[in-house]
Amino acid sequence: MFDLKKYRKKSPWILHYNAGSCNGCDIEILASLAPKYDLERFGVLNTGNPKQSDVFLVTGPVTFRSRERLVELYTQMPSPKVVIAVGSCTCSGGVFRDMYNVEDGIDNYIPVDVYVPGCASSPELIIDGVVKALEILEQKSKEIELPKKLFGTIKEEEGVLNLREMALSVAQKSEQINAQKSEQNEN
Amino acid sequence: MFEIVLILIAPLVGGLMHGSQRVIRARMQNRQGPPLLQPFYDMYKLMDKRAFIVHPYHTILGILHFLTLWLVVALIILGTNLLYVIFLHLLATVFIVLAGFSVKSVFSHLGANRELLSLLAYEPIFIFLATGFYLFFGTYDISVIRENSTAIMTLPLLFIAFLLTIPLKLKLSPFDACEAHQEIVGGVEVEYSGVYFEFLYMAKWLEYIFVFSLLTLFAGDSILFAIALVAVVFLVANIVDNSTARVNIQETVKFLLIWGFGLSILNIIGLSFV
Amino acid sequence: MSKKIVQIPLGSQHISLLEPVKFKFSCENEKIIDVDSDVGFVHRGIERACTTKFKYDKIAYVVARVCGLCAITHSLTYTMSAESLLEGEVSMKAKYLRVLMVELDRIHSHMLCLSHVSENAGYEALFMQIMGDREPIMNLQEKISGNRVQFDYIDIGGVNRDISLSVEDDIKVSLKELRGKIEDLINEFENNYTLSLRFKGIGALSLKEAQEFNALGPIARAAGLVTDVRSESNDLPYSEIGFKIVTSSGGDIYARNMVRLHEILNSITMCENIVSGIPEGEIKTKFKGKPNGEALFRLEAPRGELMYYVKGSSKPMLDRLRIKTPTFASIPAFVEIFKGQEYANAPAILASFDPCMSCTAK
Amino acid sequence: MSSIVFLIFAPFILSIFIPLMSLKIRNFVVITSVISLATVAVNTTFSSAVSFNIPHYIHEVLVALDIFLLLYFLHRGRVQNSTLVSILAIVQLVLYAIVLNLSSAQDGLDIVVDGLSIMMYLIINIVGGLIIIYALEYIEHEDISAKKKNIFIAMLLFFIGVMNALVSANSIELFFLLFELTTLCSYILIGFRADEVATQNSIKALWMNQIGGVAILLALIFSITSYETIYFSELISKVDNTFLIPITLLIVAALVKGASLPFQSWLLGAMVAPTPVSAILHSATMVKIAPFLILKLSPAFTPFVSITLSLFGAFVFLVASVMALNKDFFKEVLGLSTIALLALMISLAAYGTPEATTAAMILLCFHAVSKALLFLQAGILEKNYHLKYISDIDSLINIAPKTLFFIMVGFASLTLPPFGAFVAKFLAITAISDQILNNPLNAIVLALLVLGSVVLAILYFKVTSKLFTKEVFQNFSKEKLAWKYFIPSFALFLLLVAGVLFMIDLKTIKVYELVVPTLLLVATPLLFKYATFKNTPRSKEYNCGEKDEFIVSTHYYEIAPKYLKLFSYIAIAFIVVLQVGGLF
Amino acid sequence: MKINKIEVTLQNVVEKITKFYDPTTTHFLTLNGVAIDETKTEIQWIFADYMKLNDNTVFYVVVDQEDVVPSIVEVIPSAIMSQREVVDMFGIEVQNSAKGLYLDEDSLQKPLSGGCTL
Amino acid sequence: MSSQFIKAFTNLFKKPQTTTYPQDAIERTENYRGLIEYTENECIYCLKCEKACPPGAILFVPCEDPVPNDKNKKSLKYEYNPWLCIYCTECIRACPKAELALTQSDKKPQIGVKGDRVNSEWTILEQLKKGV
Repeated sequence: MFDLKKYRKKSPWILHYNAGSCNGCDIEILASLAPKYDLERFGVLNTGNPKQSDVFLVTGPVTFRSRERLVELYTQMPSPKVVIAVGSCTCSGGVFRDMYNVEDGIDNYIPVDVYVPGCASSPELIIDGVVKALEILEQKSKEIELPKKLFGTIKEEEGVLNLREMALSVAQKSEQINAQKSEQNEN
Repeated sequence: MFEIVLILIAPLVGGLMHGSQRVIRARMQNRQGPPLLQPFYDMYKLMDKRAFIVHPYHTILGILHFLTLWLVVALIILGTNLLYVIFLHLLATVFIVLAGFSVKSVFSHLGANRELLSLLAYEPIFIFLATGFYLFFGTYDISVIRENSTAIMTLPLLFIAFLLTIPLKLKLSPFDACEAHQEIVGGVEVEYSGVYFEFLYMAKWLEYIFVFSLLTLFAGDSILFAIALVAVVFLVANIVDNSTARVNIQETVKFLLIWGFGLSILNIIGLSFV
Repeated sequence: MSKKIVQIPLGSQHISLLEPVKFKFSCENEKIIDVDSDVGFVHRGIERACTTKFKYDKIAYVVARVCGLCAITHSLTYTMSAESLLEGEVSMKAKYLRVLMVELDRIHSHMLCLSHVSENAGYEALFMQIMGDREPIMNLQEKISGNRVQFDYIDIGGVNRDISLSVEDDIKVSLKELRGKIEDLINEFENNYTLSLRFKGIGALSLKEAQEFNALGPIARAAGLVTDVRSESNDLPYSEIGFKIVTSSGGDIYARNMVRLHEILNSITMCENIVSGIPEGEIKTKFKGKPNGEALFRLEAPRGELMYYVKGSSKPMLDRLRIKTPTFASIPAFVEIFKGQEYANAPAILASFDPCMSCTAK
Repeated sequence: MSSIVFLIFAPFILSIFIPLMSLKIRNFVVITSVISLATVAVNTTFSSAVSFNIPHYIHEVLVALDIFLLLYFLHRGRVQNSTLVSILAIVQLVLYAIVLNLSSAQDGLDIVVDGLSIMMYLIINIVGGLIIIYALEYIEHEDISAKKKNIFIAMLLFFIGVMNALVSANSIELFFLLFELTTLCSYILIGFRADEVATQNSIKALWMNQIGGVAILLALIFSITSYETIYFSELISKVDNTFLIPITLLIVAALVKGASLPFQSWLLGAMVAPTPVSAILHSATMVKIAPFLILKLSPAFTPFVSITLSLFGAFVFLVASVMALNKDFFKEVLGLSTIALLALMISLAAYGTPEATTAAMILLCFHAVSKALLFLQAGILEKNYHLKYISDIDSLINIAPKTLFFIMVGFASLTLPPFGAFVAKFLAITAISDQILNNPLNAIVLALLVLGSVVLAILYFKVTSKLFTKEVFQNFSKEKLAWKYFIPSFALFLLLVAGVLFMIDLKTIKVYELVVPTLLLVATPLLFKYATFKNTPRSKEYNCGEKDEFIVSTHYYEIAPKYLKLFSYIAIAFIVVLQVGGLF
Repeated sequence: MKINKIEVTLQNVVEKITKFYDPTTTHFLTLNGVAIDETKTEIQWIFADYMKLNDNTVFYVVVDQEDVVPSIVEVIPSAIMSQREVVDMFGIEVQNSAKGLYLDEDSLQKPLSGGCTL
Repeated sequence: MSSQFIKAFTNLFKKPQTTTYPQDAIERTENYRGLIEYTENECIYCLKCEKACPPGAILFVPCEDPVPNDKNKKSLKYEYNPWLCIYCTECIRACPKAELALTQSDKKPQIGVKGDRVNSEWTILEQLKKGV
């Protein structure tokens, strides 16, 4: 009848998670929802609920304690989804790069689609990022995207698609590949 | 025939009202806001999304909630028994409350519980509304109520009481504790996603139709008056939404029981002296 | 009966939170009876990085990233403590400009807090209104420092950018407009019935508790505890520009809001005074030597007292940098206040503390 | 007439022989007799009204039996050290002596079977019979000797016989005897487990019910002295608007049996008994005396008594519903909702208008069926899954889908369309609304009724929703139910469904209004069973990104004890007002 | 700002602080540690007076890795957070203070102590 | 409450405060801190900016075919990561030929997508630098 895909970019609902940022970017996200920049004119709603979100706005360089939460929230988001890394430290660690409790950017954990630079990213850049993300969102397939790493255990279950289980198997596989690679390097 | 078309497009009309409500809210907050058709874009997007479910019962109950609500709206449009419609609406609430409690999620539980408590706030007023019309017209039939002249002069307090329930039903401030996005992340709808969330989303639109079609009963047979009533009440509800904070659920129930229900009783008692 | 307990999480991700902090409320119905908190989500290891990774003259930029909201106070406190270990004198103009920026930052931070409180109390329109009113201040900050949030304005020896005449005029105009808006807000916070239901008497901290838990900043002042570091030190020219301590009583959310609103008014006055009386001089002077010895500095950040302890031994790397942030001290007080409150009020109470978790965990 | 005699005497005779039988024979005999009782009860609906006198010599036997019974109570009071029981027994003995002195040989009809009695027969024998079949299985899981098990079954049968007699009695004197016999039955059954709590509660039930006995005897004395009759039919036709005290005293007796406030504690204490006892007390027997008696007496009410009683009933309805909200013990919740609904029936019956009476009667029937169904499930939960408290019942849908289904139907049938209770409430609202223009106080009754039914609805959904709560990954298991558990439950379910058809016949509500919700309710379990969403991915619940498990639970609603006391005082005040109203 | 440094011992620190601390006029700022060398750490209890110009009081003691620092939570309840922080950061045991305020199991342990090298 | 009532109502007829950003550009302030721009010919390869940069967003990595510049004795190549830069302008203050070799433009940085040299590729450069 008509292409549903084009409506994806008309109604992106966002989920915001702070994975250890200085909250400079967070207040700018808040500011971009406020009257001056008003993200809602693009149909953006800040749902705060991973299950109903399409756009994952992450700030912060991923501290050790927030790793698992980040991945947990990511797996709870239904595809198609895009991840926006807001701020320098989210993209690459920024000024926190190489600090001992920091994992240098979220793309070590989850696949990132859009990197928004700036410290702190201004609302202008955030809007740019969201607009860019919407273009990417429109192209995405409905395939389940899995995080790059996963922690913790899962519950055994048969007969239904258990997302955590799938993600874990992917994570284990990638770990195995990494281990093989490092062995080869040593040899 | 006209009725059937009306029933079929009821969710769409509700969607339009929801859209315009979002636009008006944005304007009242001094910002541009989403396009008018935003709810429909949301709907298409949700259709396109892959959905996660928690367990099938939860999902089924959500869908049943939507269907029951549509049925309620259909029965109102067809002009059946008002009291019966209100009880059937209770059934719709039951489904959503059961759905909320059926998952082991804290926020869903909190939301469902608030939903139950809010039942205590609005259901008595609705039943008294039916009673008021019954005493005035001698019947519960909506079609009869629609064919006679307006009852608003005889039931002014009931009308006010009914107005008080509107923010509660439409999840508008100050009585939006059931949804309370900042506290319980949407309450019962928190565990729905994708196309299954759409049913809940559209159920919200149907609530608009439900509430406003009950409101038009006060207008009697005058269509112009009905439209004016809906427009004014819609605007006032939005203004109130944008000038009040959310009061918590206990206060809501207390306020509606004392003021809303109290006024309804007064009006009914008053009828016997007239 | 343990059967009746409900556990409600607030965080680490929650719509009402800007930062990751985890509270696990054990509730009876919705009444909180016990609180379990975890505040370590944002720990990045800045204190260590400042002694191993960055030289003393870069640290001002690093510590600014401890917290985006009070970034300027962080860099200023560090800079002042480092300057006290070096040889040199900061010009009066630089001091004035520093205070101007700190006070503008306080205005925007307080306004953000107020808007966040009203958002968490379910008053979206007021949130939007305050955020809209806050934009001119953000604009001013961008005009002065070039960035809206992380100003990177203060460096050892002075400030990085001069202020032009046109910006001065802008500041005057914007602040004048803002004063009227703030007065409207005070009226709204005082008189809106639904807001008073959510704020008055909720989340109260008594004076005794405030002293016992060493609460600081607006929280303490709202409880009637007279403390403000701005009057406890004479390193910055606060006494010359019309600083006044704002206190209130009651210690509830309403009192905290009132303290913030009146502090904004006071900050506006101070900024206006600064802009009309900036002395002539260099914006930056050269400082000599490497930091040597111990220094301890305190400054009033928007959330309360901020303390830096710096120890150096004539090397480019410091020996120790200790940051004590305002929120860090208040966490035991938070936990105490939550007990006995309704969960429905918890997000608003939390926001009214204006907690800064990235400060806390560093 | 023969069928009536059969209904009354067959259970008595059987109950004498059952203790002597072996297990298999007992089961066979009980089941056949229950079926025949039910058949006969159904048969009575086709016969016209019956009335007859019992022979004179049986009268003498009955008087002796009565005195013996009262002496037994006195004895129990002394054995159990309960002064209240003893005193009340003595008072009754004295009053009974006065009655015997006053009443010369009267020539009225001792047994009158009217439509109301026939309806009660149906409830007692069908619902009660099903409960007895259920009890056959239930009692086998009880840790007692075979002989005691037999006695238990015998007592239940005996109880049914007593009830059958009670609803056909026209003589107040005979009614008194039967009333005391139900007291005796409940006393023995509540104390059946013979532990300390059971004994205490049985004594409590005994003395409270004896108050009812005292009230009847007083009523009898007034009736004889003022109106010179000991028959209900004559009393009702003769009674004078200015002196209503016999009627109001009989109302007190009804309130005692109906466990209305302030007498609610005996019925709640009855929870310690084995579940079939609760089931039979709550649905088919005992408490149903209350609305039955009010329905019987309502033609004699003055408007004052009528409005006071309906206000009182509506008040108790609301208060009991509110009290039920904070209870965690499943049977207690059911018990309080019984009290509430009985009060509603009383309230409606007090109006005496045709619509109100119809509503009360529909409620009476369907409440019996629904409550029986629910109590049976409570017993199954207790015996099969060791679940007694609502807060323990998680994911019942996976463990016990059949039981859950019956519980759901039970609760739904008490409030939702298309079931009988809904139609009754619908009628009730209409009936009371009709009265509002006559007397504004009826608006208060309506308000209380509406509030109460919303509170009850909240209660039911709160409880049922707890049963649904389920984790994401949990397997569905098949439930095995013993046939003696399943058949009665299923039969009761069929009765509820048949009730819907009956409602169509009633024509107060349109057909589609019943069909539409029926379809929805039928669709629900079918969807639950067949829509499995196999290929949709599952994800865990949203817990703010945390992975910990959080304790979730439905809310409870505490009412302060001082309010409970206040409610009791208000209830007592109502009763006093009622008596005063009877005097003038 | 001026610092008044007062040396104490692990034994008498609680007593001295109890004597010094008056909640109506003074507040506790923080518990600070400064690594002196690989094993020795200086522990500082920092106080400041309300509304007094440039007044800071520091109680300090030099401790070894193995020493147990007494807890002052009894006197100053708000000290609990900074005590937990010191436990995490320096690996020094403080009475009745739990580990794990900031650091997870697999992150770098006692990062600020003298013995820690990355 | 009443003042807010009126405000909500009058706002309905006012022009909203919202900018029309993606369609119309936002006005830049004079101090705007945008992208750091580098002019290869002017550079004297003193590496002061590299040392001054707090996050290390400027790297001079060894390369095989550098742009011909006689100051570039170690054959280094300027690399800049806008997704790591914190825009503090410290490099420009450190630069001896500020405004010539290294300038702060008022261009805003570009939004990165997959495949841009944001993180893992930048790590390779860093390792290359360390190797020298």
